[in-house]
Amino acid sequence: MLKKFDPNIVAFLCNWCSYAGADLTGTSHFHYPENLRAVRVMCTGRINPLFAVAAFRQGADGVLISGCHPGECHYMQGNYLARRKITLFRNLMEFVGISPERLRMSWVSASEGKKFADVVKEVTNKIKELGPLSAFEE
Amino acid sequence: MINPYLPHQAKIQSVKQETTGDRVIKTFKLVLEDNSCRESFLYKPGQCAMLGVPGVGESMISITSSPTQKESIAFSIMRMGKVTSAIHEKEAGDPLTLRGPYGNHFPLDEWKGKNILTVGGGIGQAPLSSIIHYVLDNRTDYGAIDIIYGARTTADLCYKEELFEMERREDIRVHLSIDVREEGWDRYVGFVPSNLLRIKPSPENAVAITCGPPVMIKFVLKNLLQLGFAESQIYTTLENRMKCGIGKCGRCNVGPVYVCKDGPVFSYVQLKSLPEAHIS
Amino acid sequence: MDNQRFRDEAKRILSEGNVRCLIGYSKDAAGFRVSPLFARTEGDVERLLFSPLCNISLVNYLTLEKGALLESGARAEEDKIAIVARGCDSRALCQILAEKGISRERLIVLGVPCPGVIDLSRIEARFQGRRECAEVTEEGGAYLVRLGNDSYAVPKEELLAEHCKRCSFPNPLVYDVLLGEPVAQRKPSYEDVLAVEAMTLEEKEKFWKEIFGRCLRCYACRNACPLCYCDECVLERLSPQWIQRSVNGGDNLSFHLARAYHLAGRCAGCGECERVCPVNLPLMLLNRKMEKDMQALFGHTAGTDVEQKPVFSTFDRKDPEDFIL
Amino acid sequence: MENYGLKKDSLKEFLKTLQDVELFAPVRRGDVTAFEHVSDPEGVALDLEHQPLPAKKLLLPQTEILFAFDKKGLPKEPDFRGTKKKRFVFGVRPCDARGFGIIDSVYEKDCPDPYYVAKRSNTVLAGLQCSHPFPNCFCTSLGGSPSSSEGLDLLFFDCGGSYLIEVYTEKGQQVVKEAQSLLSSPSAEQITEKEKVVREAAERIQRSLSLDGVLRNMEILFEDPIWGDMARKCISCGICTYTCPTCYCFDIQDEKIQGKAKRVRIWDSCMFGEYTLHASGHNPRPTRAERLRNRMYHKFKHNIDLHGIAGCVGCGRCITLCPANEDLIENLQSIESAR
Repeated sequence: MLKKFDPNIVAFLCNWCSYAGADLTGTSHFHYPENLRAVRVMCTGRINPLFAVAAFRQGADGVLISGCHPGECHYMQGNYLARRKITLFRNLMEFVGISPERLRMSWVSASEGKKFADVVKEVTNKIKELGPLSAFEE
Repeated sequence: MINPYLPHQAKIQSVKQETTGDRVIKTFKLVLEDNSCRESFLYKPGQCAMLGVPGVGESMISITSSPTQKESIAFSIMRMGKVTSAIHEKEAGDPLTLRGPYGNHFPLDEWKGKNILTVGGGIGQAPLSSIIHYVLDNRTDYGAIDIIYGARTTADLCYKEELFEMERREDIRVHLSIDVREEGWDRYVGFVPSNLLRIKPSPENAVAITCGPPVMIKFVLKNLLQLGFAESQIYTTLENRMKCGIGKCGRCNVGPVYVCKDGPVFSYVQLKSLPEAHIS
Repeated sequence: MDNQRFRDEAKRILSEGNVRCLIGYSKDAAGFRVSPLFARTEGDVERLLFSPLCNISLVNYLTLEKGALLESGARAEEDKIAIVARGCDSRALCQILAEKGISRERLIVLGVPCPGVIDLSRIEARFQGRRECAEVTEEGGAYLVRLGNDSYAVPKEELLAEHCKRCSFPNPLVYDVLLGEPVAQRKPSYEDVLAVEAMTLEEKEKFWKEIFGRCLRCYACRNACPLCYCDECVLERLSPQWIQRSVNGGDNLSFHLARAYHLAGRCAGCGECERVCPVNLPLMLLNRKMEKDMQALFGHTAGTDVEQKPVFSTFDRKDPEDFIL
Repeated sequence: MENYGLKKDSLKEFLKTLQDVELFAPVRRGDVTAFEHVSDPEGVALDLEHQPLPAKKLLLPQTEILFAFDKKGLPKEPDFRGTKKKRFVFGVRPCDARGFGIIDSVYEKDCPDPYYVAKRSNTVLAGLQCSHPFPNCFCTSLGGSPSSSEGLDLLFFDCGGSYLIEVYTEKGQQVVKEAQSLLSSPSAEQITEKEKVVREAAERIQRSLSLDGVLRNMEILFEDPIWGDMARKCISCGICTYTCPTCYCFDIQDEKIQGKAKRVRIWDSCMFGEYTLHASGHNPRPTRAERLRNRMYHKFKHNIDLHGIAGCVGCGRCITLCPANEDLIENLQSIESAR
């Protein structure tokens, strides 16, 4: 029997919104898949796509980057800068044969516990559909 | 065939923080886990060993204990790069890997009957400490012992308690220094090479061994010659980045010699024949 | 290109006193190769030339000559370096200037309108085994190749370097002296990129796996790149170590993603990465893909405006975000 | 020495006949060829000119796992032999085979390297004589030749429609035995033809150098500004060292994927600034000039002093592939004429 595919998903969460949102998801008992490994960052603007590359190389099947809604960045514009970088990097991923669906972004505020659960569900389902990431194998 | 890259398991017996400040030095005493390894790990003062943290990497470190100290093998390590930082995180009881010993050693048998002078600076005292313990444990084989040692500040002095204790001994002379004046310090203030000139150890029937930062070594060598030491009476140790420890990986060469297997101990005469050593 | 006028200009520049050297080209004694020349004296200048064999970008030597030159805000009274720049090199200089990685006051740029240069491997293959000192000029859509007493006319497209066929910036944008008349611009085309884009994900993965699988990680592509001028490269970092040193599919892919991304919105299209690669990886495909998308998504073209902000340190509220949940 | 004739169109069949060996040979990868494990000899591509990497990589792989760590951090005893079968490497350039001899003097002596030694003793090297040496070849200046048998177990000579195979070792004989039915005694014509290709190949070498003056001048040139001038074009990449059949330096790194750690060794290059960089930030060879000087001294002085042979076989790869046109021969000539 084939072993059920249980994806590894790494999430880089903004300290000021999505990380708190994820906390709220837990305390509000919203259920979401357990495939997520969260890494707290001070702002999505701090994220270099190399973070995603390293995560993929280390066995992540998908990466989620979640930050503040447009206009609500604690540092004014970090999320806008992140959006640009990730937009371009997804194109690069697709160009070398990695589905861009493996690198997702979301805007989740500190009060959106429910939304965070929904995002994780959607990302996880999509990665399950895509199957394990093979491009980074030796 | 023996696999020289395969390390032995060692356990940290104790950790002692030697210095504070931004360049922390800790002394790690290690015991090899396996009995037969313990018996076959025979080293002499001056030799080095590869210490490793699995998954992080290895670093070549000089052995600071003397083979006469049977209970453990000691290494004084400055927190510097990736591996030394990982080692600094370790505590007594934690495992480390060890392979070696590597390189040549100080010719202590040849030095029997001679007066011993060590001139050290900072972490450079580590291999000299091995000599000092060896000589003290074979005290009657050697003549007078002079230890000149200095660091930037008292916080940067290694082996403080031990050296302060040695200062009180009759059979050994210890000359400590720091670079800048500090309250409560009644010993010499100034650089190690100047302290050497001030003390004026006699070159007669003596050998001088120096180890420390390159710029200190340069001036110590100059001053030793000025004091009348012959080139054949002066020894030092070199260090370079190393990976294999057995003269294969290539990077630690100084001209035609490999520090890992042909060194780390060199006499002044040998160094002079190596233009890449830049001693003159 | 009038090499005599070129040398006269070079002499004038070097005689100005505070110029440390002029980085240009000279012909190697044998064969088809042209090497960087670091001219100081009138004698050196006599060896200077520009010809279709000048296939090396010299911009990288600004970094190699002395890191200090690239420090922004360096004092103007310090010595200058003069450099020969083709269209793409001038574009690279323009991008570095926009990034404030170089001080304009310390540079003297001899711009050369460039109708394209010869791919060394093509001309060496075409004249296999010939080691005479070659002389090449371009005349009416063909290269005139002189080898000893023989001379040959070879159609330009047969020897032209691949990246030159797609160059839309043949004329220098940043220069102090322009040597020669501007040349006709080629229309930008991305057929090579479109061909890869048309593949399925599986086909792309296979295509790049074979390519990256060949990579030796010699880092020539990085070291030759005029835009790779960081003091410390991310590839050398040990903690955190973003890219492992092992040479295998996964780590090579990581390396090439990092390289391509770091040049996104910065690549000047000089083709050095492809030229130097000992295993002929088509690295410009990645750079050009980034160039094309930068243009389409953010209206950004690298190296065209010294006042331009780096693309990733600016944004537009209306940037696309259809993938964001 | 035994010798045989083999029809050219029987070559693939000959290679297929070798049952008890793992076959390694050059195959096409893009527009270059590379030595790889070959399961189907049809894929063998004997384009030795566009072959950036010599066969060195088969005995000294670019990335080699020294050992893995178990969960407790204990090293697991490695199997450095890799394969139980004998390896048969076909299509080795004679210069590259001589390169192994130079690596041997470091890797087989004075604390032998078990990973290398195991593969070395398990490998049969079959050379292909260079009938048409390449523009930058200068093997004849370093004691070799396009027809050198040094370091090889057998050597194939291209005699037009057939190969003449010379077998030099017991190891080589063992392998050839299996394909006996395809082999014949060489005809008188084949032997004459072989002598002709050997002679002509040597005549086709276009470049040469003399090391006498180089050695003498290296004694006095260490601090000379010549090294700065020489290194000025260099871009500090690893091409000259990676593609060299005699360069053997490596880096050791611990790498961890999903918590599984292993210790690997990877080719390294003395031309990289990081190669000698201490953790303290001190670098004994901080600029290109010191690094190029070290490479030249290592190959053309220290190796001769230590092992009696230059660390170069004259394959010409570093010249052909250098992105900055550093020309080893010209550099050596400038050392020779410096004083």
